Amino acid sequence: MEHNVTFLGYIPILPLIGAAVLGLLHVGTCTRKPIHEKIYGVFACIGPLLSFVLALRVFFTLKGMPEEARYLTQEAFTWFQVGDLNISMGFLADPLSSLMLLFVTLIGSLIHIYSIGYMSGDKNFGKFFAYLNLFLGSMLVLVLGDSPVVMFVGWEGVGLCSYLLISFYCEDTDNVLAGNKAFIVNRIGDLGFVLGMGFLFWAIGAQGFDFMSLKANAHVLAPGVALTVCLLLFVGATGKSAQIPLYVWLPDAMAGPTPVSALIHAATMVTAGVYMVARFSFIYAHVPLAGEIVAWVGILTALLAAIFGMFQDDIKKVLAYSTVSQLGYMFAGVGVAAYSAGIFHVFTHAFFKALLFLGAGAVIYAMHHEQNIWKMGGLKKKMPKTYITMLIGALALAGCPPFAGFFSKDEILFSALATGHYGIWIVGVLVAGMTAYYTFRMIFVVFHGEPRDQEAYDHAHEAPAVMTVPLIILAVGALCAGFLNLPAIFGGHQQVSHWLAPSLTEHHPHASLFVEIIAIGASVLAFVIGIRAAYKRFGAGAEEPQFQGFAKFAYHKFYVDELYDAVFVQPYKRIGDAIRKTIEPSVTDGPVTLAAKVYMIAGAAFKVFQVGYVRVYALYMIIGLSVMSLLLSQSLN
Amino acid sequence: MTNDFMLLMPLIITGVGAIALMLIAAYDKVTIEQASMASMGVFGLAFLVQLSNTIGTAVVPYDTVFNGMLVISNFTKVAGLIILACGFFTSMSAHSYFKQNNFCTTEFYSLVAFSACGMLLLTMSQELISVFISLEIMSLAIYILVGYDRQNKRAAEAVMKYLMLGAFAGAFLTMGTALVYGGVGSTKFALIGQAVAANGFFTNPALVCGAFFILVAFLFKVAAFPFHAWVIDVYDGAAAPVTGYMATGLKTAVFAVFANFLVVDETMRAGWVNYLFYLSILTMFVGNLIAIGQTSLKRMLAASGIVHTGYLLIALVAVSSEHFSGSVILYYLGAYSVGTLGIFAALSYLGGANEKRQTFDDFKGLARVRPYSAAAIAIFLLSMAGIPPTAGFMGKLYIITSAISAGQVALAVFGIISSILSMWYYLRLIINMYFHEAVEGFEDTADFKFAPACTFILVVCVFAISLYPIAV
Amino acid sequence: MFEHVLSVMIFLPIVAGLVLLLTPAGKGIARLTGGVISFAGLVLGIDIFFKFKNQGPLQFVENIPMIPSLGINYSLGIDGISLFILLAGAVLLPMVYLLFTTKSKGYYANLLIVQGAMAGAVCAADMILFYVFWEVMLLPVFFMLGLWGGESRIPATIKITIYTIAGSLLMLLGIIYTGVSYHAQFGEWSFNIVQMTQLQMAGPVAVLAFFGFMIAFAIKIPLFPFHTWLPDAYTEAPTATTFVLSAIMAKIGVYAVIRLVVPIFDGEFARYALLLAYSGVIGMMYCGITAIAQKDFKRMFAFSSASHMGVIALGVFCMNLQALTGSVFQIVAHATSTGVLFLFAGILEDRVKTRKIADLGGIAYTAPVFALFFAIAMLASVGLPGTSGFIGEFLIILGAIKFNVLIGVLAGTTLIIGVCYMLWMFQRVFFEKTKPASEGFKDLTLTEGLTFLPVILLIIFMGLYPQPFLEKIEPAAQLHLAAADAGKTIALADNTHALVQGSTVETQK
Amino acid sequence: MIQSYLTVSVILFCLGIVGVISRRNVFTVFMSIELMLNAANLSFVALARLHESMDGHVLALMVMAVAAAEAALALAVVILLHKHKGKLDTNVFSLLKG
Repeated sequence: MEHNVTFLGYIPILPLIGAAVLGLLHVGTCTRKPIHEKIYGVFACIGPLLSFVLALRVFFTLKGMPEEARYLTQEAFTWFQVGDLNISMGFLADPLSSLMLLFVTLIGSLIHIYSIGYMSGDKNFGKFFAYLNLFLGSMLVLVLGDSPVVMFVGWEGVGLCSYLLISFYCEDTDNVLAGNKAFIVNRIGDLGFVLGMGFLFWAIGAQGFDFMSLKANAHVLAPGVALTVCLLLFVGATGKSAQIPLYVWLPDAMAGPTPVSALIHAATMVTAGVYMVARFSFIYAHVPLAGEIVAWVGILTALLAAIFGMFQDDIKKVLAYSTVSQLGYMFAGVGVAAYSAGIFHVFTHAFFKALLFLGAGAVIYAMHHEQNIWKMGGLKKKMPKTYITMLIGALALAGCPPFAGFFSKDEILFSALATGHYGIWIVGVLVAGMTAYYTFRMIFVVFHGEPRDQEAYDHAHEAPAVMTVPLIILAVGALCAGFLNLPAIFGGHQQVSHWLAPSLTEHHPHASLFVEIIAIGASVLAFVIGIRAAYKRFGAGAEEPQFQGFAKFAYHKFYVDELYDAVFVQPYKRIGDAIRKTIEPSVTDGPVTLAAKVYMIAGAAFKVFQVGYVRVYALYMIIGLSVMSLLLSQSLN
Repeated sequence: MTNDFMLLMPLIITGVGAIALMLIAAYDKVTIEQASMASMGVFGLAFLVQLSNTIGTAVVPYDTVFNGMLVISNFTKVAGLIILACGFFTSMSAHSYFKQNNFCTTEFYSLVAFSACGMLLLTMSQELISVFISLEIMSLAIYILVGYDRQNKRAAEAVMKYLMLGAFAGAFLTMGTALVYGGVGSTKFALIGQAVAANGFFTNPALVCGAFFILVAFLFKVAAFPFHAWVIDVYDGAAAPVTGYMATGLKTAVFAVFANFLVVDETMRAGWVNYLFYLSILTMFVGNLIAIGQTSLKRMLAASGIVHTGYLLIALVAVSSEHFSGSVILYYLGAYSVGTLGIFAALSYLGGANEKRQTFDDFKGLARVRPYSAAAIAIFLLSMAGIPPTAGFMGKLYIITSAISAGQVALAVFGIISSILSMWYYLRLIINMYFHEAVEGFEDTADFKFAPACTFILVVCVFAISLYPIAV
Repeated sequence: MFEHVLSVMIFLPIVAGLVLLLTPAGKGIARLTGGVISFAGLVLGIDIFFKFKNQGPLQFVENIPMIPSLGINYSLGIDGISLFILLAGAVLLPMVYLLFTTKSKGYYANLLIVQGAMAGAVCAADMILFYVFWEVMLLPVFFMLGLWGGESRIPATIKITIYTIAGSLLMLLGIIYTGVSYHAQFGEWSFNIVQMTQLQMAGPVAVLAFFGFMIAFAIKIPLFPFHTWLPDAYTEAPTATTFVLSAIMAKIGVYAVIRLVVPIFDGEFARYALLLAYSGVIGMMYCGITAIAQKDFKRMFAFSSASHMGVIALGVFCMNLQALTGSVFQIVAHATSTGVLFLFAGILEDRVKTRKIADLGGIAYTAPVFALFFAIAMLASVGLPGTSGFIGEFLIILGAIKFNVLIGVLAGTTLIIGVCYMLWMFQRVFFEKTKPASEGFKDLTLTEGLTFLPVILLIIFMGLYPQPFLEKIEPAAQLHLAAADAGKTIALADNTHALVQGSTVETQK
Repeated sequence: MIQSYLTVSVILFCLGIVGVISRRNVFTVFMSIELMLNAANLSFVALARLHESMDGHVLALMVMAVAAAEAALALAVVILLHKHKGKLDTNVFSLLKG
């Protein structure tokens, strides 16, 4: 079987070319007469769609290969090579990346189409699609990269696009600040990634720094180094995938256009961290402690975000925190070494979260850019398609069987229970209930009850087809994706897990039927309790609550942003100011200016000796002479 | 015989020229311009003859007649070349200088030539009394040149200070000579050297004291610390071309004889090395401190002259008696002379009537009005500061190299620190000339030929000398 | 002709500059001459690039005795390290003549002279010759800064000049000391850089000489805490001068460390490498943090440049192949990114007549091309993968981790620090609401755009395909490290020799 | 015997030094310098006796000649100074300083 192919490279390149073309078109025309939006729209969708087709080809090519040797590689050229370090611009498609490829290109394409409707009328229409294409290209590089360094290219590229798209409405300072925050927080994570790569290279990179060589050599890694590498890489993952302590950028990232939130900050980019941990499963699997840490960080993030999510009043913020929370689940999954479960949750989450965001986008679009759920209400009559699709998404998110989210989440919780991580399991179930609660709180407040803002309600209308069609496609995905990995207890074969198996280093836990039933039962119970609580409270319409006590604390997100601002941002700025105002002029430059001043003053003082009286000059001579002759008499003796 | 005659020819030419100039001064018909040309002719001729003599070995001319008083070596020949060039360029810039300062008579050039005779003799002297005589020939002429402008109070004060302190130092030289004569029984360098080699140096107190007094006199003439105080006031009071002449020709001559005296015997030189070590450091730093506080250009240059004396003392510390060639000292003197003469030549025509432009601020914006003059001054200053690719840099390079080769690393370090310190006042003038708006038009400096030509030639010399390789 | 190509590269601009200074040419002719000459330099540079063989030793060697008694020669030669600094100058300087049309004759003449002198410093294979060019390249900067600088230019001029000359005089001391040591050890005079590598330096004076060199280069680079001349000079200098200073001259400081210090003072270098590395890292962080507090965008770029120079210097101090190669690569990358940023800052200053960040805003809306180019250069400067900035930074961090873990971690923070001030500045200048000063900001003209385009493309090309550059750098870097190692090995070998002798004596008994 | 001559000579020399640095009248200062030169002359003559050679005598004559020339110049300067200020106090002449 030929493993070297030449078409892998085209998958990321096509959107990148699209980005370049769109960008140049936009830059060239935006100050003069803008080009028609349709031209942009068509150009923008070509790349992603072609990539999707190629992704399918990759998938089927892999499927045609024997299971143990399912991979495709392409080494385009030697990127850089210094001494032992040999990095080629190479791409690797194995089952793991092919799965990612499929849903990234599919959802990417759908969101491109949706955006044509959503962004219409924006004066930076072209720029938006250029960025979106650039993002997709970078994401595909991330997925396909055959070495950590190439992966890092995509990793940083998606970070850049995230920044550009968050600050897309750049006239508003807050949006740009949100973009800055995202980029900077991501960079903190990237530092971990780079350092992790560094340690990894000096440990085992000399024999080849691509994933396959690393995997082959991973066994010689010393435990300490392996732990360091794992934790550093995980720091990178916390940045990109918004985990404690670096999750703070993601809710702010909702400042970008809603399709961006759907694509980047829900479906694809933020899951890169999970993908990366799964990619490095060959190391993580050897270091249980690292996995433990990952799992706990993940599940605590899930809990924290769920608490925040229960008290948000911005529809996108609710979804943002639910994203953080779901990402936490994924990390809990990969942390307990259930890599395929984690990746499967990535996969299903991409569908239902993109769906929810796009639905929210349609609502926002209909409400003329109103995002506060307490200004909405009763919209289900006005926007039936949106309501139904969003309901499907919400059920999937809340973990209602048999929607996609139920299976993937259950898989994770089951793995946690089966591997003996009871704490994680308990918290996970708790979070599942909270998820159901806040999801349906949102659904009830937005779509049920009476309209709270009659005027806005009167103007609301269903979104155009270009937006609803992607919603429907995604809804189908959210409904059915779970069946792809149907566990044995429901009569399935776990196709996705089997498909992923060659790429991952994992051992499936064997547990009794009893454990499995407990896991499923607990999940379902949590879902029922959560949705019931939400219905009781909001089902018949409710007014905007005034928060007190813990609720107020949670409403303000435990003041974490303020804390970070006070502990990191302000001191940083103050140090900078202090250096500019005080340290630079007096401490570092001080000795220099002081020396110059002393020299000048000494020079001025020395003029005193040039008194101008000839007698004094003669006296100097005699004094000098006397001192010298004294010394002379000493040397004579 | 003819060879001896040819070797002494430059001395004879300048001497005869001096006398002839003195004589023709009696005739009213000879203008000062013509006298200046004549003086230039004399120096030029002497210079050419000296140049043609330059290659060869050490010779004792008219041994039987002069009894070995004079020795002509490559060292003295090159020193003579520098001195004659200084005389030539001084005459040349004086030509322009005296177009705006009306106190010149024909005797001025005669005195320049006379002092040159003294300097030439001084370089060749290998005997203490002839050192004394030639020093006085040189000094007396220079005293008069300093006070040439009898209407000028400053000049009068300058000559008073110079004469008084110069004679005071001269008295030390005489006393030193007497003591050395008492200790050795002869005043010839060669015999002194033999006596030291035979009996040692520090065993003979009279010799030590005498040598010490002679050293003091030399240090006074080159304005080393603590005998430096006069030099600022005297340079300030004298006319610009005279100051240039004093700063260069005189220093060359004295350093030549200083080196000749010092290398008569290694033990004697070694005895003074400690002194010279500290003196050179003190001289450099005191010179810098004085220079930094000055507002007048001439006073700054005088102070910088002290600093350069310090560098030359480094070279003296580092010379070796066995293979003494003095090339480093002469190279540095040549480089320094070119720069200093150049600046004073420029000052001769830029200073205006009665040298009205004296301070740094008076030259503000010169580059806007007279770009070439300003460029020339900048080049001279950079050369004195030791910035490549000028002669001053190569001079400094040779001095530091010889100092480190001789194991005097500390001295080299101090020399470098001193040149860092000296950057500031050199740059200050350049900054004033270039980076400030012109305060005046410098119209009165436009129509001169000789001094600007002199400046131009010296600019060429700055670069030409830097390309000339010497052996260390 | 071609065997003297380096001399041509050095003296063609210098002679042209001097001729311009001496003749009463108008500024139009001066600019034309400058453009033509620097373009000729570019053509020669490209020619050299393609004729250059991927080997370690010096190539294109010229050797003419200057002062035989001291072994000082006019000797030139380039290897993979100097090649790229030479090329950076050759490629970047022609831009200046295309962009800035309003300066006077003297300015262009000075630019030409500085170009030649920088080429000379890079090509010189004799330490004295190097020193000569090193000093000469300061003079045009002195005049350009003092004559055409901003309001408080004179203090800045004095500071940079005195500071730099102070450093270089100390280096002169070091140079002479090494020359004298060579004479003492081998009985003949030489200042040749290649021959110097055989030298065994030890003792306190060698340490002093080492610091003489290091202080000179630390001032030029500049390394913390010798950087204090930089903000004033970079801010006050006219754009092209700042460009020359940051893009090329600072790099010559790093180059000089690689060329003179690493092979000659191997022992001292190894001993003090950690100290120096901390200086580089702390400087990077210090300047990066200071940059965010600046109100003046040129000053901010100045600190940013200093911050990056800290990382570049660190790459040299780490003494391993990856870091050293990365450092040299980063020299070129930084020249293209930060140099271009300074040019942009100059254009910005020209158009809005202010340097205050607070006065600006919303430039991106009316000047998309400018914003795009600026953003690319900025991203390169923060080391985004896919641009030239990443490769070098990555290699340096990699090497730093090997050298010392703490240094590596601290060096990594450049990823964060750089992005903080750059985004902060970008936000306030290019985004947000348009302010009065930046209203109707004109986009790049066609000439300007076409001038920048090749460099912008180069930034991306170097990020995507750096291998042609790296494979030229690597052999030279290897050779330098080998020379540095050889010193240590010989010292070790002496010890082992003694040990072996001792043991044989014992066995004989 | 020679010691006595030399002692006188040294005393004279020191008196000259003291005169130069303590007296303010230009005339007196020049006279003090003459005293120093004469002290040297005395030593020359005495030492010539010691070494039994004529060198010292010749040297003394030379010094006298030079001293005379110097004195002549000094007188001219004194007149010049007097013309400018009407005084011969050295402290009056301090235009050049600093």
